[in-house]
Amino acid sequence: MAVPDTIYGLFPGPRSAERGMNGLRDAGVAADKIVVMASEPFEEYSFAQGERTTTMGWLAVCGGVVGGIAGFTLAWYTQTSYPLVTGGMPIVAPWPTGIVTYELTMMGAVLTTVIALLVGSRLPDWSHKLYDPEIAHGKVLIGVVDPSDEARADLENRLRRAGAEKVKATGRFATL
Amino acid sequence: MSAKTPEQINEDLLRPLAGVSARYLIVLACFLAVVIAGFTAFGWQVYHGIGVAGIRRPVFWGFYITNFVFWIGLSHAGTLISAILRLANATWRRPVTRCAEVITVFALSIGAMFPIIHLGRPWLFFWLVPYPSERGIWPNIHSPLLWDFFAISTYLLGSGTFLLLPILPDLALVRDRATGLRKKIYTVLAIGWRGTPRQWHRLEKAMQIMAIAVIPVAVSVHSIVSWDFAMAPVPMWHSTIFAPYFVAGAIFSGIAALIIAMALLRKFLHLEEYLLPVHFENLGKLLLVMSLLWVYFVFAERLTTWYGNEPSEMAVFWLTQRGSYSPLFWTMVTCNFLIPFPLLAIKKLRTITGCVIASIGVVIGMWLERFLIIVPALSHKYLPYSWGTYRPTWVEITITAATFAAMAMLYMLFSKFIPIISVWELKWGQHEEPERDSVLLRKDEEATA
Amino acid sequence: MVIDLDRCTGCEACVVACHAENNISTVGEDQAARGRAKHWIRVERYYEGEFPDVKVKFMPVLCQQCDAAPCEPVCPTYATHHTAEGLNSQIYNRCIGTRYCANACPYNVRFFNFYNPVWDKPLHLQLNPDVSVRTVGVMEKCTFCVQRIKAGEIQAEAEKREVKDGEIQPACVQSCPTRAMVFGDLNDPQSEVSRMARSNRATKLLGELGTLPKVTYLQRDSWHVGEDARTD
Amino acid sequence: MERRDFLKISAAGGAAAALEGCGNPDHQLIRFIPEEDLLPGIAAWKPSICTQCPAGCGLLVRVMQGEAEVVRNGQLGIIKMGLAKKLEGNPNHPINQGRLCPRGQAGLQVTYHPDRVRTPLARTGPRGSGQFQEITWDDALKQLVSHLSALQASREEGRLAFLTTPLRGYRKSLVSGFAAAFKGAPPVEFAFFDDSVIRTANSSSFGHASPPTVDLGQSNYVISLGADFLGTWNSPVAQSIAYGMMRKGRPGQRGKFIQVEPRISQTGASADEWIPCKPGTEGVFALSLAHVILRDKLRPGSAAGASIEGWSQGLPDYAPEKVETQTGVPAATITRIAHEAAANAPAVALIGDGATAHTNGLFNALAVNALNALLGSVGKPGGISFTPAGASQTGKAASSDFGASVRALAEKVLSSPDAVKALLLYNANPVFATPPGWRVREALDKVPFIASFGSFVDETSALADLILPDHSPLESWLDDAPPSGSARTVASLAPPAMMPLHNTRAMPDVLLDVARQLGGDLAKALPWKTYDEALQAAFTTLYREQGNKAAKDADEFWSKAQEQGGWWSAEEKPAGVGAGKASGAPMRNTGPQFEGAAGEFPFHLLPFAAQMWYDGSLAHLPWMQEAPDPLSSVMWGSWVEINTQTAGERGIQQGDLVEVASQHGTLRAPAFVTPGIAPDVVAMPIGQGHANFTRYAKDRGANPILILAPMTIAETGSLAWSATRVKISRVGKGKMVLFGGSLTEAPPESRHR
Repeated sequence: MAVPDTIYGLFPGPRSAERGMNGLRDAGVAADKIVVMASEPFEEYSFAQGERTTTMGWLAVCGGVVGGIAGFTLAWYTQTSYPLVTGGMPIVAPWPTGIVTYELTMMGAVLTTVIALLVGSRLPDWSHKLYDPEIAHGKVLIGVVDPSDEARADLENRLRRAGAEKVKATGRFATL
Repeated sequence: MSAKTPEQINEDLLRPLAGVSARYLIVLACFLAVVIAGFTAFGWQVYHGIGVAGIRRPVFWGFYITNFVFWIGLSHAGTLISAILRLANATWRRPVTRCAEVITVFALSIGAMFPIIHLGRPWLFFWLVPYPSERGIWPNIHSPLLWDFFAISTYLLGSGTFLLLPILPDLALVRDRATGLRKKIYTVLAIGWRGTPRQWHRLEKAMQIMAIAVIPVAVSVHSIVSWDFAMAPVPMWHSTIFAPYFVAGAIFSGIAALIIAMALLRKFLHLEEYLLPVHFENLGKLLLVMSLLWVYFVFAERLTTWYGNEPSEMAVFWLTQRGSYSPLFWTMVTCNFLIPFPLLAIKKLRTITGCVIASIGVVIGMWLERFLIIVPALSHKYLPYSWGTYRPTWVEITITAATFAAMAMLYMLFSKFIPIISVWELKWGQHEEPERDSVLLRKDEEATA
Repeated sequence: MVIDLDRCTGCEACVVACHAENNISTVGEDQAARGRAKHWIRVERYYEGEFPDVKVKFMPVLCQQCDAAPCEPVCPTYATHHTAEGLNSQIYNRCIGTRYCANACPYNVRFFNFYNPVWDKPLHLQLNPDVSVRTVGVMEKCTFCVQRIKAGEIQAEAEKREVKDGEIQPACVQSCPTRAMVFGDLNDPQSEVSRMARSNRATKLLGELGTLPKVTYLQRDSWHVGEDARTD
Repeated sequence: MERRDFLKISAAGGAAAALEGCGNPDHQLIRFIPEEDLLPGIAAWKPSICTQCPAGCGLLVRVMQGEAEVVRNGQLGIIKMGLAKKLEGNPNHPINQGRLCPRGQAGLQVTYHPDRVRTPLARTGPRGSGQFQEITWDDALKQLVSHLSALQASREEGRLAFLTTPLRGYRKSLVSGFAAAFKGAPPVEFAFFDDSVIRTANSSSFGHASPPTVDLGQSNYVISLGADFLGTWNSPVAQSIAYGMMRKGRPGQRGKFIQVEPRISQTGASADEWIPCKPGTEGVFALSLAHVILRDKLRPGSAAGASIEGWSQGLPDYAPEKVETQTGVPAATITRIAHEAAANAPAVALIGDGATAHTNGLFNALAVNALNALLGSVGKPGGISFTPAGASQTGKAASSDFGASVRALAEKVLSSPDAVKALLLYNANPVFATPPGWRVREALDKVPFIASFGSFVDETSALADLILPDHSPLESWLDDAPPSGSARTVASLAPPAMMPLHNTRAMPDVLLDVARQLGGDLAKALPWKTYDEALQAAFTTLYREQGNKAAKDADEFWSKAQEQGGWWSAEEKPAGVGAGKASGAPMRNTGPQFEGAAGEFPFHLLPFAAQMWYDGSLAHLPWMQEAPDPLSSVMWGSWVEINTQTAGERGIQQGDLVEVASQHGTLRAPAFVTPGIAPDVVAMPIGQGHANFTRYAKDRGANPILILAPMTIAETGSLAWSATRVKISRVGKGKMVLFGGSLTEAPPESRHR
């Protein structure tokens, strides 16, 4: 997918970024049109408040349950499919089965978490996307996706005023 | 610490990735040589038969299983510690966590090799894996070795991802600063991380869940390792105290290993401004606690044995206390308690050097502890007529040495390709606070909206 | 099996008989010095007291074929397990040599092949075709001469009859000059083993471990003049 | 079901491994046509006779089809043949009744021994260099015959000597017949364990010049003086069976067993009481018991004691109090035992091994005989009796006194160099088993021609100029007439259990062949073509004499004997005990004398027969080397037993290398520190220290015989091998391979402290 038409500013730090964000909001830009990128979470800043997920925890639990069931089934099946008595113990002995079940429960939880993370954050994705290497140097990127041409000048001003070091444009704007 | 700009942090922490010095290569080569020697020794053993090792009747387990327990124990350094610190939200953890987790992953991989190395027919190791085989028979779930298999693979997966996930943003960082081939490589590795709030939140959340999950796993792993012994009716093995005893010992040796690793990194990667005395100070305190805990366990174990006065157990007891193994036993006590305790208890002595000395002692001491748990008990089982002793051969010694070399080597390589300190977490700990009013402003708006 | 320690003279006929029957390889001086000698049955010797009041005790120890055998559950590959007949079997092909069973065995009656066995030609011609030889990395132990048990059962089956008491004898029992060892079916209350196992001298080796051994030891008796019939 | 499949699989794997174990290009060898038809996998049980020790137990050999590399008329190839797989006791045989000792079991390895002499050899290098070259049987026999005919030509038949291991039965008749018909010197029999003392004593006390058969099974009180009757002495398997009876064979009755010896033997280990008496005072101890019995009128007096000085006066000199210091046994103990023995008839005393190997050995033996007579156990159930023999069983007759005659032979050769011009050697190994003082080695060096029939190159046959390898016992026609161990008349017989593996020939057949070639009286005296013909002839005689009940005719008797492993009388009828030919003046205790001053050499050296190696003739069998010694648990080596306290005083630890020095030499061996030996005694097993006896025995351990003093027992001239005094000193750390760990069941480590 091609890089979207975007106007964005690169802010030196979170505070200026916060101001830039407020500027955009005041300009009435819808939240879903604003893009933010940073090399650290900045969780206590409002501009870094993307939509939060609450599902991951539950997913992990479910994964755990699935893993546990798988573990028990494995233990039960392997022991009964070729039953041999050892040490006078029952073919399916509760304690060892419990241990295996437990371990696979944990494995299930871990796996689902990882998957949930990747899926949830759309990774891996090597396609060409809006990005700016400046972020690596600690800059915070705040921009507007696909604004109307007339709003462009106003947005650029707001970003600059908020303290954006650079204001860049991509997509069709970049050509102008 | 003095606040640093993101630029400075990048500079300092990514410097090690820039290039290699001659000294680095030489040291690496030395370690590599030892590792190769280890593989040769193993090859020799496979070719001639396990007989080239020192194991014998009745001491059927020796150095290999000692190393197994030791390395698995060491692996409790990272993940467990960093997970706990994460949950406790101890801010000083930030520079520490990654070097800790790296120890875990490598130590675990090394430790997990020993059950295979020590087999009489190692080429059949896969018979330990539960897979539908043409033999129609599955592994025996009753066997603690199977529990090991499950526990270790779970722990490896858990700690592996626990290490890798927080690396993503740093990989992206390296990607953006790199050029040419390295850029290509890191682009692939970073799997397209951009640092949108969405990604950040999920990463944070994932790390929380992992931290919760990985702690009980870590505990279970070393409990199960201890049950390899406690399940067998061998004097001084067949004990209920073993699981907590082993877990405590594991964390104990883990912290020690971490301190040593940090000290080395600090020195060689010039991270003096990141790995600060306070980190060693705090870990030192932890180590002190574990040392006391260890003494407590040893005392509890010994007291019950002595008081119980069960002949076969007393035989092992005296063998370690006064008999042929007593030198090792008392060295162990010295290394695990008599040396660390003053060094860590007295504030003046709890310097970086102090902590490192104590840690070295602990690592040696804990290796001896594993050895003393395994060998004397086996050499003096119930029927005195079949008592025997154990001497390792060059094969076992070489392989043991090789594992330490391998650890060092892997660590060196890792620190060359991936920032050994989590850059983004460090930055996060340092960036400027938001202006109060702006925050309030936003709050009002949210209220009205 | 019942072993009467009052009859045993420690002559070790059983030890050599076992070597001959079960293709147990000799390992040579150097390996023996390193504790790799294999004797599925051994005669333990214990001195008691100091000179001149010295007594010596002999005790043949072989696999006790425990009903609750600690060696069995610890084996990850089922190389050792309990057969329907109640024997503690060792399946050599399944063994990958963790040696866990040998550690778990309180009687130290499990022996490990640290190298491939060697028979200087033509000593290999003495090998018993009914018993497999074991390769390097494999655990081995007393089987109660399962090949002889099977042979006896097949014989009885062919003759359409029950196995007679005392008809089947492991090599050690067969050789024992003093008849200190008796082998038979413990499930049959009339068999000689059952009778002897009820003796008031009967003990189990390390019975306190709860391994439920199938070998019963009749303790050494003391001299009693004109004492009347006691159940031996 | 499954289990059987698994066994099959493993068997397959096993076979593969076995082949790989001795990787060999079998496929390059030609295949011979099988000489016998056997069903694969089906075992045949063939009777045979154990030749590992003089007991003469009957065997059943488990023969199964296998593939072996063999030589058939000079050509090496593979053949499907019956192979002996296991030796078990012959259930019908009166001696061992289906049981077998460890040495007997290992007999199998004699046949398959890798270092067996596989084809005739002629010496190439200098004597004793062990350099031989392979030759054909024709050349070998040519050489032998030419030497013998040369003797005949020069009328020097008397200068042919035959040195052999003790022989019995018709094999003995054949050998002595050969020597006689050749007009050579009578065969000289040699073995280290020499029962001439006992035979002499028994002949003078009871008129039977043979070892006793002890009816332990019905005895209630057994006093053994030094006799290792459960291990190696006399007929151990028969005695062990009886011992089992004595202990637990009779409901409600358990005999008491007392062992009197300075070092706990394997037999002593099973005793209810071990009484360490001073070496050589066993006779005094026995007479002291007799004194108490006579004094306290516990039993009616007996005439058998007449041969002992002071018997009629009630042996005043042997009052327990008087002999207390001499024997080192408390008077109270002696008195108690005397009373117990008298009260618990039938009671029996036996003596052997070290006790009869003192300078006063004969006195000790006679004393015990007298005690037995006094206990009323002679010829009675629960006592001693003698195995009956058929008149035709010449082999049963008292043999020459081994030790004496080999010494005499040596002296003869050394005094007049060409006293012996040709020596035929058969399995005797005097170079290993005589004290250097007898100079047997030098004597043999002087003999111009030595031919050995032995299957192995040992210290003595290494000196041979010509080796004519015998079949292994399992490949041979065997016969035997055991002198003790049963109350029946026994004539064991066994055809070969398997075909010969190597290019060997049976010694008796070779003798017959030689006789034929030499012709003359010799050929007349030995008319048979092969040994089995000779045996059949002998059994025909035996049939006429004994077997008429056993079979309808001689042929059936002969074939039945082959099937069941011999002939033995149906009823148990011990030979009657005669008055005995007590000769001349009553016996007085003249000993024991020891060589070496007590000051300089503070310890008695007590060699003993090792359970596994017997007199050293079995040290070449790997099973015997690796089987742990019952007491020390030593494998693959020898050791010196030293009392715990003594060792402590000298700072000798378990396994330390100690030097044992007598006036005649020194040896080094690791110390086995044990409470089971008197502080002034050190003991060593005989059997190791071979200079030249196959890969398994060569240069292993030390040979105590080499430091023995050449002391003899006056009356029999045999070696007094317990009469040497030695000194010991710690040299350093030694290597002792022990199978056993702790010596005691509750070592101090396992107790509260």
